[in-house]
Amino acid sequence: MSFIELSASISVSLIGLSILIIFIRLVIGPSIEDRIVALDLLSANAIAFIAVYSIQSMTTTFLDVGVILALLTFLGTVAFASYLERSTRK
Amino acid sequence: MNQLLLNILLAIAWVLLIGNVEFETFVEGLIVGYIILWISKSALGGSTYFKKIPLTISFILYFIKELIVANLKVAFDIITPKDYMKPGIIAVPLDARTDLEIVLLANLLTLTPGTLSLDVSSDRKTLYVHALYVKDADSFRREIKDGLEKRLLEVLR
Amino acid sequence: MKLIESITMLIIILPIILPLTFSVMMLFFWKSVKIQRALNLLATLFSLICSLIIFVEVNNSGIISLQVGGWQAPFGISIVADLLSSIMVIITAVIGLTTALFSIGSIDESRERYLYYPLLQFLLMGINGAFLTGDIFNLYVWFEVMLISSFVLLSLGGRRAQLEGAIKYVTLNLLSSAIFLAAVGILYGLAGTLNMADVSRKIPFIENQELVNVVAVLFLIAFGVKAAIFPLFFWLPASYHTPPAAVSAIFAGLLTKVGVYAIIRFFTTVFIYNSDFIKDILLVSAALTMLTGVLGAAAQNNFRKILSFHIISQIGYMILGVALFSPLAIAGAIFYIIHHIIVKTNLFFISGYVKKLKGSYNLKELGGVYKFYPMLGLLFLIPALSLAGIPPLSGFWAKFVLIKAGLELKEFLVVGIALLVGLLTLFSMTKIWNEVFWKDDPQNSENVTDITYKSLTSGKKFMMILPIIILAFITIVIGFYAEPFFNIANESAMQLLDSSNYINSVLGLK
Amino acid sequence: MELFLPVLVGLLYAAGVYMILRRSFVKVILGLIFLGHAANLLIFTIGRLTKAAPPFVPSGTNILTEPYADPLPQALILTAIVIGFGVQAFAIVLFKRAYQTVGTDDLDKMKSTDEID
Amino acid sequence: MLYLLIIGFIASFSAAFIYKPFKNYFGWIAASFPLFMFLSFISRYQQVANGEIIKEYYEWIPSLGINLTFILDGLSLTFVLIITLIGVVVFLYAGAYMKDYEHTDRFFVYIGIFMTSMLGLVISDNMITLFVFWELTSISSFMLIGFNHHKESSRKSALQALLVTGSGGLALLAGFIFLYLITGSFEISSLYDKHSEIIKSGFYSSAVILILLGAFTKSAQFPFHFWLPNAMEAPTPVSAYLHSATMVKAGIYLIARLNHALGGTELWQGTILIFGTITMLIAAALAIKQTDLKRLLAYSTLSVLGTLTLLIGIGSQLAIKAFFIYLVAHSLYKGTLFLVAGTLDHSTGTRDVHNLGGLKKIMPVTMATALLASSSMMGIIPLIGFIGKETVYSAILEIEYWGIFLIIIAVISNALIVMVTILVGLKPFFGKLTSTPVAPHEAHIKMLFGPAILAILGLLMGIFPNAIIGKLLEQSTISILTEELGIKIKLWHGFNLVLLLSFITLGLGILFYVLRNKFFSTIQNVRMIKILKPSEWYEYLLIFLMWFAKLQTRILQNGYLRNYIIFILITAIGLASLSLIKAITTLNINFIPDITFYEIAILSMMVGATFVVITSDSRLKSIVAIGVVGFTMGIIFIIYSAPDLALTTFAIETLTVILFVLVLYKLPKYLQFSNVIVKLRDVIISAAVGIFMSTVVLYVTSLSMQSDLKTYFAEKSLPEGKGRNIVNVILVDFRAIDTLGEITVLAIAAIGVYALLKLKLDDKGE
Amino acid sequence: MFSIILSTASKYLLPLLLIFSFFLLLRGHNEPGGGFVGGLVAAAAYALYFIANGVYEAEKLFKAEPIKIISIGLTFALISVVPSIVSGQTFMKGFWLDTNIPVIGKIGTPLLFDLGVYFVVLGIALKIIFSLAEEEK
Amino acid sequence: MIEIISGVLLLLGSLFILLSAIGILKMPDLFTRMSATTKASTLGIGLVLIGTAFYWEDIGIAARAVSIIVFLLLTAPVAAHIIGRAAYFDKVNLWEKTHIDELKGKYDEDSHFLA
Ligand code: NA
Ligand code: NA
Repeated sequence: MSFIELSASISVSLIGLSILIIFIRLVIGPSIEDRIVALDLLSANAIAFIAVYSIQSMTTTFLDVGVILALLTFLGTVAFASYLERSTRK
Repeated sequence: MNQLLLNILLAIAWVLLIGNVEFETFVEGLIVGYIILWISKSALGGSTYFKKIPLTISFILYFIKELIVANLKVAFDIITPKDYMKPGIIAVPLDARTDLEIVLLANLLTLTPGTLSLDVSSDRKTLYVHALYVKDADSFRREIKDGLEKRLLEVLR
Repeated sequence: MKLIESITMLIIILPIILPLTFSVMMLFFWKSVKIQRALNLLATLFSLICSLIIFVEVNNSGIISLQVGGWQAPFGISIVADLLSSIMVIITAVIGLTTALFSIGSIDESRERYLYYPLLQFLLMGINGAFLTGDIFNLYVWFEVMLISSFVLLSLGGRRAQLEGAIKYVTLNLLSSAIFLAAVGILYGLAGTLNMADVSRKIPFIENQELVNVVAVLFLIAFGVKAAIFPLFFWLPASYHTPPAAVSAIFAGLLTKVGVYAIIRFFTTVFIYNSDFIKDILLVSAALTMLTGVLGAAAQNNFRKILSFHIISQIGYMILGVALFSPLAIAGAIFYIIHHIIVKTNLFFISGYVKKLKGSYNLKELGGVYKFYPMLGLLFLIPALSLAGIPPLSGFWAKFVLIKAGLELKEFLVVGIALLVGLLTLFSMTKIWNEVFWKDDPQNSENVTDITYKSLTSGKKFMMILPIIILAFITIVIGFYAEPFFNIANESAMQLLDSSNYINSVLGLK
Repeated sequence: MELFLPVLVGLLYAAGVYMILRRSFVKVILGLIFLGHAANLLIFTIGRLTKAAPPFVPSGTNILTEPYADPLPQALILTAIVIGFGVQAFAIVLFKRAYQTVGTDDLDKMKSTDEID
Repeated sequence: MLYLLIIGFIASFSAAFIYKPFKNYFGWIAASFPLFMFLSFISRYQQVANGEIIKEYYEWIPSLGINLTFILDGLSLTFVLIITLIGVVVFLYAGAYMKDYEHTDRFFVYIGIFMTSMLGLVISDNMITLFVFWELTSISSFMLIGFNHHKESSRKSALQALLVTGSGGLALLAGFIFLYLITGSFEISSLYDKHSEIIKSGFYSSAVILILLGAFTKSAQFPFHFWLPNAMEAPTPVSAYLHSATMVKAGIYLIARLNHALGGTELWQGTILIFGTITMLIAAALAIKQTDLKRLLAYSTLSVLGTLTLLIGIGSQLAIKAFFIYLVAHSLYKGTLFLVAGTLDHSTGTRDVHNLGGLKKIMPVTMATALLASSSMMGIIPLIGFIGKETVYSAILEIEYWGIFLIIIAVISNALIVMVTILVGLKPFFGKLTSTPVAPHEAHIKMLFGPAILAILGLLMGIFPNAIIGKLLEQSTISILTEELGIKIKLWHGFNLVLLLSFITLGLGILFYVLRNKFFSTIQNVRMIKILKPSEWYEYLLIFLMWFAKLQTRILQNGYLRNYIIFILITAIGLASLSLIKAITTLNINFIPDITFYEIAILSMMVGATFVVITSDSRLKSIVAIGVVGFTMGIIFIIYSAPDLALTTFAIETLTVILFVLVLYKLPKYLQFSNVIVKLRDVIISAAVGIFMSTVVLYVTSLSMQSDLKTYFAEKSLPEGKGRNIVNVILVDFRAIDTLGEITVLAIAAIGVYALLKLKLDDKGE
Repeated sequence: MFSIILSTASKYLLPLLLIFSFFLLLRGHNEPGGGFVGGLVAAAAYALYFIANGVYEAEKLFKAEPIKIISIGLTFALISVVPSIVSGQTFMKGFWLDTNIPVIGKIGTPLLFDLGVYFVVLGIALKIIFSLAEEEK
Repeated sequence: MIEIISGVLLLLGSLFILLSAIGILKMPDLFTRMSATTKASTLGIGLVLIGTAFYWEDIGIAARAVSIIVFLLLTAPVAAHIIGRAAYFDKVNLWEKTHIDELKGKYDEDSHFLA
């Protein structure tokens, strides 16, 4: 196993671990905003995962997905936040 | 003028996205960019920017330095069990006037670990910032105004 | 020369593409209701012509198949017209045309402005697609086109009953789609192909034939929901009486029959029908479908609710034909489909006409129609008695063939049920007749009509009565001139039971 | 032999079924979304799985050689996802309108069309 | 003959158009129609009398063995002549009687159709063609019985008649098909030489029972007799026509017609005999209680129908002779008496026998007619009725063992009929003049002419029986028994036992009449236990039917969406699992648990998010969680080589979230509706579905799959599809038509959302 | 909701996202992407703009009636089959120009079809979002 | 050499990512969590992406990596801002040690107008 392979594996494991940790926050909340932040962070982690996975799997086609993911996550977060904001307005 | 600049920027973005640094791609990017700008023309109000390239570069370097320092600071707080934080929400009066100035400032503040821009007052004169380490409100305000805001406005004006 | 060849090949895809093209044209003219009406009428007329040409072609020179995009089967998608498909496409066109007419007369302008006509064409597109496709996944797509257009047509107007009905309709149909999709997936996992002819060829080579049965059952359930057989029919009575009459009518005529068509197609062309298990399921379901449907109708006091439950009951007969699976029985089922579509659509039209006339669908509030509108009464009797199987109308021959087939195969119990249900159908139809036509108007024995009816122009009234006359005429023609219709049904049954022609035509063998 | 995706398929189906059996229509919609995911994952899994070999013809070659993932289930799922989205969008709005009209999201309050009159 | 029928139908419909302009003398016009038919058919009399059987054949649905075959033999011609002759009288009568009714034009349409159908029925040789006309008579009589449809009782009676005869009709159809299955033909005439084949067949008894069911319901045999008195709701000409001469005789006709093919067995003869006897007696007995002229006649008709059936059941030459004479006699006098009853009703405004009396001076012609017909009905010499009754008694007396028993029943029944005759035909004219709702007056000539003719015909036939009907009788018997009849009809057989019986009958009848008057109030108070009355069975059956229909509809179509879903799912999973279990036993696969770290991560995310969605008490939380599910799906797609799918999933998930957010804005909090038991049930159902699906996927993927498609796409995508992204090439080229459908779905969905949100019609109407 | 920060950001993100959506559309035949995802990204861009600036601003920016966009998309899809019919080929047979254009590669009817998909998706997403947003006002 | 740079960047990046994950779990309230996560994860992902770009030595990949980074830098603070703002309206509890709140009472409850 070359250094890059090793570091990619470690990296994937660390990201996976992070995802699980963040997921705990997503489940426990307590506020909906906490969950949104967690979801946001999850998808950021997914981008990192995609990047490392492209090295592991020796294919680059996945990176485009990362770009989209970044964009869409932002959009989702904005939508949620705007919903929350409006639902508190009278 | 502004439009042209944006158009060229879009064309460059295009070339980068395609990953094919050729003249044809650039022309293509110009055309696509033009269409995009034409579609979204009313979205962009007029404002001037990208004048002081050297200032910009030095600003970016400053910001990266801040970013790393602050990151380490927060990281330390995260990995050590004890919390050193003294958080607070501070109102920072703004010298920045245009939307772009305000937004850039707010966003850069947010990007810097330890601070988070919560909102801009409706008259656009006050920025409310949540910060992790606030000894007292006034010194915090000064820190921002003399640090990030001043440097940013230098670049932008 | 090449162009002409291409157009003759093109003809079998036109029933799908024409409605789409016209819908798009209508969307461009979406501000003008008048243009939309005209375009809609034109579209249905063209479709009718196309469908007739297809039928003649198929009847003369056998099964036609088109490999879309020039990708040979089973790699691309095949569009296939055999006799059954082309018959179904013709009826669809007839119903499309009559519904177009009836809509002009009866649909309120606000609905017209909210793209009623394009939706109608989309619906027809989906139905024709389902009849013509030779690809299992493509069938799923057309089902969805059909479903979503029906969802929209059902809820268009947004009245409370419409919405409540639509919720059940939508949910249960989506459930069936989910089962369908799962079945498609599993079938691909087993056979590695989606082309019906190819699947049919590959199935015998699948290692585990019992798994094939699992898929067959899933398809049966998915189509059974669409066909509204027992115990999967609940969405139908919950919703069919809620939209405007024209919409109810086209739904009643066509939608469930697409499910029946799919069952016939799958259990003749795709699967080899040799499982007693499937046969038992179908027989039991047929019997219970007939019974529960007709009993449901007996319990109702609403013109359209009675008619809705009768759809279910009648579907039972068609399923009976499939279950019996002799050439005669399949022919009977096909004949039944033809007859039923025409008759059921017409009854819904008539209910709509009565509604315009008297402002209600409730039998208790209706009455006195025969006294003042004897022609309408007569026009009701034709489809109603046909539905009840009174000779020599179309429904009699349909039932006759099935009963004969059932007795031949010694399925006495189910034949007995079929006969009993025929009687109960007669009971329901006379109930409507007694309450709506014979009884005096409970409010007033004078000739009182609803305000909406008074405000209708004679042109609109004509547009409503014309399709009723057309369909009644067809019912009579099928009844008195049943031989050619039965022969065609017979031939298509033969074609279905010997699927080698289908397979060869699609896969370009021989 | 992958065990974990078949288990996931079952999980998604179970969740979908459980949710569409609720009385609140928002939950029913969530159930339908689950069922959509379940069906997609089912097709994906049952079409056989291949890791790290997307069905793209690499530049410089004319045809793709094994191993590569079967592109057909992917295309089917794509179509199914999109169709599912259209249908779901309609369903969501339908439920909203029903809520506006009936005044509750309790499906048990929406039985009027099944009553015998 | 086909053309005559077609002309008949056209003529019937034309009544709707020509009635109004010729209203005042429409009776004559209308009567010319059956007269024309009568003349057309009687022109064939000589041929038929000479033993010729006239046949016509037209193809109809040859592939099903159904053709328009018509046959005119003695039996058919007899019926044809009765139908048309009485038709002439009734049509003429109706022209006057119906004048003040609304929609008389419609009346003539129905009765015309009825007559034509009846003609079709008796001349059809093909069973299915016969059946077509059989049902047409049911439908047209439905319209006639319910002619006064503003009255609920009319509608009910019409429905009752239709349902009873209709159910019999369906049985009849099945019976015919059984006969077809035995013989391979629907032609009745083809059955002549297949008698032994038929009675040996396993289908024989089914065929007999079903066909008799049809015949018995139509001819109102016990226990289906109740519809006929109720059908008296119809205007009198209808009663006179349908219930004396035509419709109710259809069943009798059918039994006679099929006797040669099905007869000769105990089943056939015995059943007919028993039901005929029961009907004969019970109907006559039930007449005692009646006071309405028409209902009295109706019950007597029932009794006669029973007698006719009984005669075929006896099946001897003499019985058939009796059958034939009695049939003709009854048609004549019963038609007359019905019309007389109508005339009385018309002239006095009442049909209650107790309110009628002493009309002889006011209505002399009617009285004369009634007297003549009554004499025939009572079997007084020299009318045809006398011959009829004599022959009937003779035929019964021929029977061994049971003859005595039967003759007693026959005498009692006939005595009761005598009583009815006195009540209907004599009482109204004699005794004291009673006051009636309308001042009595003699009826219009059109209403007198026809009945009088019929009555006189009855006399003539009695005096010259052989000359008028002898030949026809012979030919009819051949049709029924396929053997020649050696007996001539005679009016006078001398003094013998039968004549004695006739006198006893008369005497007994008068006795009954006297007793009836004496004990009238007692009789009226005799209530039959409801459960014993077949008419109550009908009512109970209807009530039960409605109760059961409502019950099953409430259970099945109960309005609860989730119950519907449960039904569907349990059916699906139940049936599919049955197959799956068989599949599993034939499979064996090995699992190699090989789970990587990120698979654990994905699995736990999926499980966790699913759990959150299910248990969440807030909408937004569920939406976030379902977002995670979608997000995890995307990751799975990335891991397993589907970047396009991942892209699409992420995009769709985001849009769905936006949609939810826009829609759910301002919806109230979740409510917790379900209790623990319901939740447990749902958990079990969903677990079953989940386990089933998992198992199917596991087992299918354990099989090997060789897909030609996969390689084909890989090879053709770039060279012919010009794209490296094979999934996209499939979408826009290989399977572009799928995508076309897909974008159509989207377009429709958008229109739907738009229309739903914008178009909000109020809840009035629709 | 109005926020200067979001509103300003959305104005700069809009063209960026749109160009990205074109990119996805055109590259889709060879790389991940295609008309569907492209259309969705474009719709997402407008959705973002709408959330940040309100439906009024969004509709001012996006002047075309979304149903027209849908119609245009469907029309493209239909036009893409015309060459196959006119030239007497099998229905929907793909037609390709010989010239190689950068980024896109070859141009042919399937791409026109994909463009149709792009517009339909864009149109429906906008129609749905705008209808819902107007409903709330 | 490039592989080593790339590997180091991957490791460093994923460490920062892990850090932000721990942060979001550990920090006491929403605002402090956002402070911790927005930056650390952006930095971490940036490093991983640069590492990946180095590994592939391909301008197209690099362009994608850069676009993602730029995009994240543009959007992350905006997202944090609107969530924070929404949370403030939503009355999400501040940590008890938050000693200054100059925003308190500045919002108009109905119109969300900020003085
Ligand atoms: Na194609
Ligand atoms: Na697609």
